[in-house]
Amino acid sequence: MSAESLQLFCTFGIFIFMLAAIGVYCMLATYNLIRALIGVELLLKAVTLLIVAVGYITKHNALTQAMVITFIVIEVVVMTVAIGVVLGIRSHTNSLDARDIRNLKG
Amino acid sequence: MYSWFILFPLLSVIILNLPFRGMMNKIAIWYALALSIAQVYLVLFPVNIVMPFLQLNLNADIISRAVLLCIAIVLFVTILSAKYLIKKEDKLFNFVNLLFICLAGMNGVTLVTDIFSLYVFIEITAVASYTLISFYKDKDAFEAAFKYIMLSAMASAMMLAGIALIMLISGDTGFFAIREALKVSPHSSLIVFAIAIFICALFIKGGLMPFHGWLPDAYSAAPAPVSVLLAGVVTKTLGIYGLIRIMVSVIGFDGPLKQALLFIGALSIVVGALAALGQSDFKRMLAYSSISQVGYIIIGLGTGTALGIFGAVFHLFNHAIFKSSLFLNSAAVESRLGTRDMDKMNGLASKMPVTGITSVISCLSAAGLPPLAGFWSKLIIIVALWVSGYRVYAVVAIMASVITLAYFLSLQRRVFFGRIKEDSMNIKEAGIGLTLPAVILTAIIIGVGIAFPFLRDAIKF
Amino acid sequence: MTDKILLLPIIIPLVSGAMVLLFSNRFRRAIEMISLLAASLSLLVSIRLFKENLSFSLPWLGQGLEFSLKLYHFSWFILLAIASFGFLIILYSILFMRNKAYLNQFYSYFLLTISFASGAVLADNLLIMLFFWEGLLLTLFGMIAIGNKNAFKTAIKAFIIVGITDLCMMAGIILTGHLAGTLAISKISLSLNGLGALAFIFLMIGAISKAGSMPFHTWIPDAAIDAPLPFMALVPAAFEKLLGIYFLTRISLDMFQLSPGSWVSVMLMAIGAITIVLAVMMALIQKDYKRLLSYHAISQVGYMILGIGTAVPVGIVGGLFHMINNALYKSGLFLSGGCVEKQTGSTDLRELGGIGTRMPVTFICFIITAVSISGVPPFNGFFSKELVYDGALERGWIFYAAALIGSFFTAASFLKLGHAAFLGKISEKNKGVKEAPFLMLAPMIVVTLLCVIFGLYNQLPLRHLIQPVLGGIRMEGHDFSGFPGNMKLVLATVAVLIAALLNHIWGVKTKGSGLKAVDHIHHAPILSGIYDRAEKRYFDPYDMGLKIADLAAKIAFRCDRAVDWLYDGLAVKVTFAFTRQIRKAHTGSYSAYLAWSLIGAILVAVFLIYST
Amino acid sequence: MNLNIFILIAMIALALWTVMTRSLLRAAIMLAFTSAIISILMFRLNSPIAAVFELSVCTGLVSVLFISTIGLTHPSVKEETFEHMVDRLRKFKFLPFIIIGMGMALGLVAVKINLQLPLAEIETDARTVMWNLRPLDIIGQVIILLSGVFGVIILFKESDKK
Repeated sequence: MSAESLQLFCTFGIFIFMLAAIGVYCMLATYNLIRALIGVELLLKAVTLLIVAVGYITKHNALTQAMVITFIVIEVVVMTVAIGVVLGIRSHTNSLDARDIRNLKG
Repeated sequence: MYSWFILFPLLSVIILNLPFRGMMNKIAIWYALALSIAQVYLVLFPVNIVMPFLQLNLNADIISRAVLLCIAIVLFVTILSAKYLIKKEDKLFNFVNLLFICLAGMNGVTLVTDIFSLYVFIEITAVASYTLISFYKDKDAFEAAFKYIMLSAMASAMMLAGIALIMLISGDTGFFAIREALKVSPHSSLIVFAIAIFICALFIKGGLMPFHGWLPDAYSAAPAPVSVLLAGVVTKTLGIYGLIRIMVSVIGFDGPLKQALLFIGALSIVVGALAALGQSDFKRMLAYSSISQVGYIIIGLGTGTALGIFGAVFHLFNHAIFKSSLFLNSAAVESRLGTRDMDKMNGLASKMPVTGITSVISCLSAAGLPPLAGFWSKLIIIVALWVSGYRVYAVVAIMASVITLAYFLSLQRRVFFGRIKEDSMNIKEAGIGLTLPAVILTAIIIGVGIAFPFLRDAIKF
Repeated sequence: MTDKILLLPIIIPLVSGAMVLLFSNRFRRAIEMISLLAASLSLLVSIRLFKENLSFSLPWLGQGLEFSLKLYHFSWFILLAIASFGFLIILYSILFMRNKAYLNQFYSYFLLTISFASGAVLADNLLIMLFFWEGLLLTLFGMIAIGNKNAFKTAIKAFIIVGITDLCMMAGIILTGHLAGTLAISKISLSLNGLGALAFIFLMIGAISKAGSMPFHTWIPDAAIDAPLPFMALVPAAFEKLLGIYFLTRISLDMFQLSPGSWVSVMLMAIGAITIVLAVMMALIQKDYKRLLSYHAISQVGYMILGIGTAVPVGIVGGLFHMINNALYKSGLFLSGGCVEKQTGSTDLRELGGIGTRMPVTFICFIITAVSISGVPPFNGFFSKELVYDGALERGWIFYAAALIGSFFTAASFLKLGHAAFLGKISEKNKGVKEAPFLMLAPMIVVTLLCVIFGLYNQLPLRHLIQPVLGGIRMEGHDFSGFPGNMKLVLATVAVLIAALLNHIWGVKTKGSGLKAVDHIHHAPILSGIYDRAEKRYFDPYDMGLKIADLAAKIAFRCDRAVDWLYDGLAVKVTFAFTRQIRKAHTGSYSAYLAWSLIGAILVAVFLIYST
Repeated sequence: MNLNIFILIAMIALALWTVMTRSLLRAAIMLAFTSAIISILMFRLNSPIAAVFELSVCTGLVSVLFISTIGLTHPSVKEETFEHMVDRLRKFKFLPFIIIGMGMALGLVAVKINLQLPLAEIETDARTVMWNLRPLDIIGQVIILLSGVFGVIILFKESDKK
């Protein structure tokens, strides 16, 4: 690996990791279900960017773009279903608070 | 020919939703049953149907075929029980369509030879199962589905990050290319990190301790037929088969990885069994026991020997069968009593004899009593552990069998034995849609248990 | 004849047992017919197989193991006995179980028990035998569990005790396989030192606990109360003895060279002697028909273990003969108990009494089987006990003494039982009691007749069934059939029996209840002198015996509770403490679960990175 | 290169804003901006098709999805946000420092990474790769879209109990 591309990858890697960390932190800390889903989105964005960055470094852009397209389709479907579930929860508990969905435990 | 395993369910969904829906509504369920029987047949007696225009990179070895067989059997009983439990025709139709999607996803997972396609099919099955879990739209189901989604999203991210980092050295996502690349390049810490997060993602999907948080909720809150499917094959295919496939075909076994697998497996066995002991919800106890049984599969895999992997796959098969049978029993009890709380049941065996007997046999198979099928797989796993020198883990596995027996006996005592309660004097045996599948599964348990020793030499592994 | 016929005694009951399970209790007739048909078929097969030397094998489980069965001179009669007891007791159960719950389960377990027992006898590979042996554990559990409402607890107790000893046996089998390099029983020949002795002891624990010897006996008396009675007549009274002693003999004679001088032999004899004395003392103080019998079922095992432990031909022959005799009269006794239970609705001796005239056939059968177990000449128990005495005396007077004491208490307790149940004043409740139906009497009568035949013509079983087991070389040309040669021993036995009788009479007299039926013996001119002297000598020992028995019972009880405490108090409590913590940790919050996964992933990653 | 770093910093800043803002609606809009910035990065990383996809689907579709959901649930969301505002501030106050610290720590570690890169591929067009080499993924996309359709049918249809 050339020094230049190594440096590029490290830079990107660090920022991608930071973005993922923000997403995970948001998933863990918030009590709002929609905000938790926004956290998930940030995490998945970070991963998308990682794939593209890897494709750029290894010059396999074609393959990684194909992967990213498939991944984005999956991401959207997952988000749709997740929002459906969140709306379902809201129709039952009348709130979006994560503390209201601790019924199943033990 | 393997592409049919994916394309056929997909085409089925499309055909079923073409304009003639009124007619399709009626035949959908029988069509699904026929499809699952056809899959059993095709797995056992392969026929080479050539695909004219599309070349897909699919392959199946004996592990995949065992899993395909499980999928078909469990799908068959799921459809039977759904036919019995879901009364509304259009709901049933949607259910069957989702089952087809699940089937396509799971068949895909078992057949792919590409790490990214593996991810895609895992995600397909997962999305279908989110919908299936919240099929009845009750509060607990939504809660469970949301937890599943959150942990799954984390798993997706980890898996894809792992794939991306592995691509740094392989440049391709095929199993073969990655294996070659891993052989050539030195194990730098970035690649080890990639492998670690990939494996952990599969742990989440398979519900191993401590990655299991979603599993008891999802199993217990899902509608009864979905629990059968989830516990029987979905998590096993996504997480456990995925793990076996990745370990066997891609990463290979080296020391630390084996240690990690063994430790996680043993932890799941012990903690899962202990947690199951304290449950009073029928399905939740089964869910924790699932975690514990999956632990056995993982320590079998963790030996890294052919015998251990054989034991793991065999236990995966057995687990699919007996756990589906137990979930069917719980559905039978729930359909008659309207509750899953075991403290409110007692002495049901006299009123529901078929359910009682099938559950006893399934429990004993799970606890590993000879000559039932579960005994052989546990025995093989323990022998494999012992032979490979992981004696401590072998002892843990044996000890945990005692706890397994304890919680299953406690289940039997609370639900089926003892004196019947006043208010459940009038209940009857559940309908044929729940007893017939349980009887079929029990027959498989006994048949495999008795026949296995004679067939051991015939199974080429 | 092909060798595959050897599979029949296993397959017929297995398949029919599985079939029965499929019927609901409503189809009672179908269940009964299938069971009876299967039992008679397997009886026919075992008669056909009698005196055939066959072996059969199939590759099994890979790794060069074989599913091998072997029929030879020893298994002949055990197989026959299993099939015939199975048949007789099924015949008996048809009426006895008629109105009980769980009919299909009962018959299914019953047939499966026959199947597994046949399999265990025929198996020529230790692993295969273990396989069937564990199967018996399951049916044992099932059979007890379908009894009354306490039965489940008892079933668990039986399961744990037998399960643990089975684990010992498993260890023994692994060790034996390791030492001998093979698991084929007919190829194993080990000496009794070092690890060999350890393997022997493990296997022996499995065998004698199956036979129900002390200290692995505690579940039997509980099961006697809780489990269905035909189960008691079949399993603890007959099958367990047959299998346990069969296996003990096989390991002592075939697999290990048990010689008279070895310490293992002494240990076996000691276990036998202790079992005889302690169990019979416990039996003496029982107040329930079935419970009393069950303690005798334990005590009689002592004679067999003692006989085989002597390792001299006469003792072994005696032990084996006693095994078959015990199976006969003990199942006869249990069946009589079943008749009493069926007709009066109780087996509590305090509620019984005086039914002898109302149930004459049962009473007569009881008398004959009771005198057989007490060892009164010329019934079968006498001859086998004499042989055991002979062997015991050859090895040490202390063992002989223990056996003799056991004999005394056996006789005393059966006098008490017979007296309390069948004689004396009849209670109001039992005024209308009638004789049991013929179908229940028939098996009992058959067994009783066999007791008489095996006594009077003891050449028949001894020459044809038992002595061939030892083979010509070991027998050294002896023939133990016919009346015992050693008249001193016979006299001693007779003396002990008479002593027991007198003691009983005396005891009843001082307690003041009606004893007209036995009064004339008391006043018989010849016996009264002996009786007078016995009065002084035996009174104290009797009371003391009672006290010792009481103490033994208490100690046994405490030991029982100690195990209970370990099981309930410690293991269960610690486990549940963990369980509670684990449940508490599952708060239901997804972010906690996410955090666990994250931490888990980080730990795995760190571990992997640092160790590669 | 420097431009890349600036865009990356902007990305992190936007992501932080997304997470830390009090209003849910603003969070959703900020998510769209983050997504847009990421698609710019993709352009710069030589992946135009992926970038277009990201821009249209994620920035467009997903944001619309979020915003309409927030609109649907607005009353209770506002209330809830207000109630837990103090709580939220306490939790998210340190996030920027944590993130920056983490980035610096990684910057020190990452220099040690050394890898053997694979040979470059001949195929350069994503569409060719997609259609010729990865038909399985396309089938997978079809299936997952169907699965999404059924999810919508089942989850968004009004509950028949009420």
